[in-house]
Amino acid sequence: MAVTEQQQQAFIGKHLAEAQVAVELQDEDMVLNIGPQHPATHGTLRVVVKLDGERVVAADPVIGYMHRGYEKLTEYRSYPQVTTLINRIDWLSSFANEVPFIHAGEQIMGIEAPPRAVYIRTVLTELSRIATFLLFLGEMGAQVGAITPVFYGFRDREYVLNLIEAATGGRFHPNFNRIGGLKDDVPAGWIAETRRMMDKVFESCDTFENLLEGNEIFLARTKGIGIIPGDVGKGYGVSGSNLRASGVDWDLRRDAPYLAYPEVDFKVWTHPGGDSWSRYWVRLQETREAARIVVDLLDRLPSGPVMAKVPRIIKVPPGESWVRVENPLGEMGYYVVSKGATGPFRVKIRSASFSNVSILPWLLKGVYVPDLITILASLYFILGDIDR
Amino acid sequence: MTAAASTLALEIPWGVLLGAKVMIILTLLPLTALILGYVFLMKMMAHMQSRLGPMDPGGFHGWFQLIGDGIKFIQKEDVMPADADRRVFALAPMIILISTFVVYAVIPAGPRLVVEDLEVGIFFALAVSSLSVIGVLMAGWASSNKFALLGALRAAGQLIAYELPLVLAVVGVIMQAGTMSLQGIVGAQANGEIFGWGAVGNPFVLTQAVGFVLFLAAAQAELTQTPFDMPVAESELVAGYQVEYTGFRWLFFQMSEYATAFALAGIAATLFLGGWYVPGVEGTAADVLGPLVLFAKIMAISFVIFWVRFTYPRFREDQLQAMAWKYLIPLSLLNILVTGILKVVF
Amino acid sequence: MPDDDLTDAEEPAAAEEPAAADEPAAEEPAILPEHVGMLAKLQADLGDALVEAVSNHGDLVVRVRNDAWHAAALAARSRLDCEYLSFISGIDWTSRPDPPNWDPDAPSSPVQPKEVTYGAAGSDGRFQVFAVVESTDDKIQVILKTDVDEADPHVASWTDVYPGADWHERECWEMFGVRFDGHPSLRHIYLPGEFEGHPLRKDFPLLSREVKPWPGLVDVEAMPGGAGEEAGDETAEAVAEGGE
Amino acid sequence: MGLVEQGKIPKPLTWLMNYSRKYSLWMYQWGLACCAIEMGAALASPRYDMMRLGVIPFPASPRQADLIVVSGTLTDKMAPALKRLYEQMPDPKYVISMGSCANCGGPYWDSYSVTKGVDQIIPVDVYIPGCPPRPEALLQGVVLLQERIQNEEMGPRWRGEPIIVGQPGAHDHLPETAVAVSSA
Repeated sequence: MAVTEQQQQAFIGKHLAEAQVAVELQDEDMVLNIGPQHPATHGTLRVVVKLDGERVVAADPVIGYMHRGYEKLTEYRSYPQVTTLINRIDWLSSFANEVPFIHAGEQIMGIEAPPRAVYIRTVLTELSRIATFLLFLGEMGAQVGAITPVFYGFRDREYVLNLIEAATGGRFHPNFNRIGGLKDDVPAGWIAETRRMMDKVFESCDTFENLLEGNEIFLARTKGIGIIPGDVGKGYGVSGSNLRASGVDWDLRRDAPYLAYPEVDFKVWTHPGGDSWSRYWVRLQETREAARIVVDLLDRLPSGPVMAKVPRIIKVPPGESWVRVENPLGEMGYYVVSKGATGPFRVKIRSASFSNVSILPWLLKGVYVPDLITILASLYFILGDIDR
Repeated sequence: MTAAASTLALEIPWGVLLGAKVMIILTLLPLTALILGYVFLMKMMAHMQSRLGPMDPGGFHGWFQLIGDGIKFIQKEDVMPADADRRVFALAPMIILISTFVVYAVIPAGPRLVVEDLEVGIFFALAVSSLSVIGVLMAGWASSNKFALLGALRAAGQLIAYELPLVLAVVGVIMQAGTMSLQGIVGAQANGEIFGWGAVGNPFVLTQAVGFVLFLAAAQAELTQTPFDMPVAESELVAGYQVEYTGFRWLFFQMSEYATAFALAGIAATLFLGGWYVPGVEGTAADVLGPLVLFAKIMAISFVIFWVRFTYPRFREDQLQAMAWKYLIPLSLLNILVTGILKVVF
Repeated sequence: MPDDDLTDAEEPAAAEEPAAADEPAAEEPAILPEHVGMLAKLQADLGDALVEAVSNHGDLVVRVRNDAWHAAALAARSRLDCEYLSFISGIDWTSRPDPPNWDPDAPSSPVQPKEVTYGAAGSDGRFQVFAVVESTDDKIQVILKTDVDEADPHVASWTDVYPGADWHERECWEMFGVRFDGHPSLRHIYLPGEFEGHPLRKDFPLLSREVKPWPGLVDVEAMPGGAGEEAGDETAEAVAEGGE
Repeated sequence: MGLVEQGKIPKPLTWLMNYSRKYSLWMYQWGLACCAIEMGAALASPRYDMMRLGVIPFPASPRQADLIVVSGTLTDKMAPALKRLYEQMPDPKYVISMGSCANCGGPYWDSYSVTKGVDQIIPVDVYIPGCPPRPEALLQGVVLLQERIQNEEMGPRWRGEPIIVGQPGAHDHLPETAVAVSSA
């Protein structure tokens, strides 16, 4: 992992020189255009790769096929409308998307959500983390060729979606957060049901572990593939599980506490490997950890209201605020600038996948085409989160 | 039908007989492909994934699914890429289908139930089944698509690498049976003895267990099924060499894939599990029971093939080659050596 | 969020006043104690190129001169150990010209104030480029800002300091038209190559909005038993949720 | 073939051919945004299991597909690719537009980069509203499409004429719901 500054600069310099010319190439090299619609890119990423046989000489990811102009659209919308919209950035963990934006608004307004709301937010954030990672665990198998895990991933994810739906009314895009709290309290019986479902989550984690971890082929396909040294990852802004899998002990839930995380005792999993296998392993452990956090929080759920006193029409006073949180995919942040209107003046959305994927030109150099697929799968990005 | 054809051979003109044989295989080929596809691809896979698989088509557990697929693919537009080498493009699926088709001719299903009992049956079967490489290469090249070309080259490399362990795994059986005729091998297993005890015969799986496993592994690769499905790897090469094929041409690919699976399972059942032979049943009764027994064995072997297919991730190209050259081939050579020594000793 | 107090909310109002290019701490938004050391380190490297610094909601915001943008990155990276680049982006501080059919009374159409004001740490022009860098070891972050000339928007590229700046700068160029000197290739990143204009500039019109400010309004029905502002707001929110 | 083009084929044969097409919808997954995950859930989640209806999600290549489900936001940058891909599919082919974005732009109706509706690019057979539609909605969309296919006449299809929903005459026999929802 120890990469000196000089080495890193050399890497970067080379990549910058080469990655740019990937599109115009000589005749002897084969140029393969993977995507924008390709089974491996789960969405609309396009990777133009220059091949020498099956080895990638240079790769140039082309993004923007899912660019919807979020930052412009937020300028035309009121705060509740923006909340609706930003559910759809990282569509696998919509609830977690809302939290930082709502926080930014609350911060500028100087409002605090009641403790019960904070706890429920935390629980729901962790539930969306579980839902996201369960899909990842299955998807990872599918991308290296094992079809069955993805079905298990979808099956077990359904349990968690049910919980989110029962609490928020939205299976996919809850739009449950309000500035000052939550739209509603959780329904009766939800807590007991959630506890029961967490047992299922532990079970399915074991299933994935059994299916893939002991599998020689899976190990051969993922170990040592796509190594991101921690220093390089940081320079590219790689965050979340991807960075923790490179041995960087950094989790915003612990290091920049928000929600109810300071009151929970949880372990931040890291793995020194930095390869695809480490990323898989870290996410597997984090799924379990998230389930533990949920159970822990449910035991101590405070009572009280779920909504602070806020005016009916939200007008955020002038000011600006930068809030970043640890989303399932990594560091997600909103830089909200308000000028006192019913809508934000400017929202800069810092999404995790954008930075996570920006390392691809560096990472994909010299790998085989099958490894490219493994790397893409293990980085785990959501196209909406890249392009916004 | 086959029985009738064989017994009445003297009275039927040669041309009619050949026609009848071709017709029989032509019916068998899609039928077996259908059965494997439906039972394993549609239903078994679904149940392994805690799903149901097709239920609506046909009303009862989706039995109509693959028949419907067949009729539908015939109705589809026949698209040929503008840059394709048209003749080669059209010929490729035929060659693959024919290579499967001919294998069917030598697999015995009963004492008299065999289309052609060749002296060099097993040799012939393995030789023609490797013809499919040419079809694959033709398909990949003619499609004028980079994914297809990559897939075809992967397939060619893989099929050639695994042809060797496939043949070498069989050599042990041939040595033990002392014949290359498939009927002869069934006979040898029926009359064979294990350590002097011959009540149930000697299915070679008992003495050639290593060969059996090697054969299955190599067959898996021949079929380009997971974990050796690099040539058609969906998440990488979209559909590999088949990427540009539509309608009935693609149907041929699919059909030959499953028919080949059936054929290779049939060869494995014949070589290692005793084929159609049922202890104590002879004559016409064996002609009736034999196909059933053989079918059951084939299904059992196919089950394993597809089980692995739906469970395992796939190898990378270099790992796959390493597996063939570093493990399977030396192991099969060792198997031959040991078989030879034992053959001489006992 | 929970550790924020109400006084924090007041401070941007102060920072909003026209930017004065002198040292901070003249106004009440004092530098938080934990930021003093960080600021001193940056100050040592940047000297008078550091225009203004404030603590905003617990984050240190530092504005540097345009020509010191690259030096600021180096300083943050070497002095503060901020190896992690969160993002680079821009902001257009001018107010948006309202579309022709814009209804300022419609609750779903936020109307921004017309006068041009600036945010934390001020600005002296229309465009600003800002970035967040973090240190994963020391768990600190700095928000760096710099002003960009409106007529010829350009600033130094960070690609040689943070490799990840590559894509962020391409995005910023595409969205605001800010050139990054020294960037290896400023190409379109999100939009097709033939796209014209820079969408995040405030004067870039959304054509659909020009035609019809808010299509959801046709669906609004009077709330039973409710009239006035409250009901109107609720309806608008319901429309926003239902329509999207 | 001439007979088919004139629409003169025996009823049982028409029935069989339609029935086969209806229950053999090989589906190309054009997963774009949020809806793609719901489409994935409809296919892969045992609770929905779209394969029950004879929708086979295997083909990775459009050449082998009959049905394309456009699920999610189509951007102007992506639109040419969709057009091209649709043209690569062999006839007869069907399109389901899943979700508000694919139907009309949805929440991005005022965006500068989003195509406001897939039907500007390719003809659509069934529209499924929702943001995203639940997997059940996609199942119903498939069932509606199947009803249409079952009642299809071979003649126009083989002549390559576009089938227009709601056109008087050709599709009067369709169930009310099919027309209503598919043109909603």
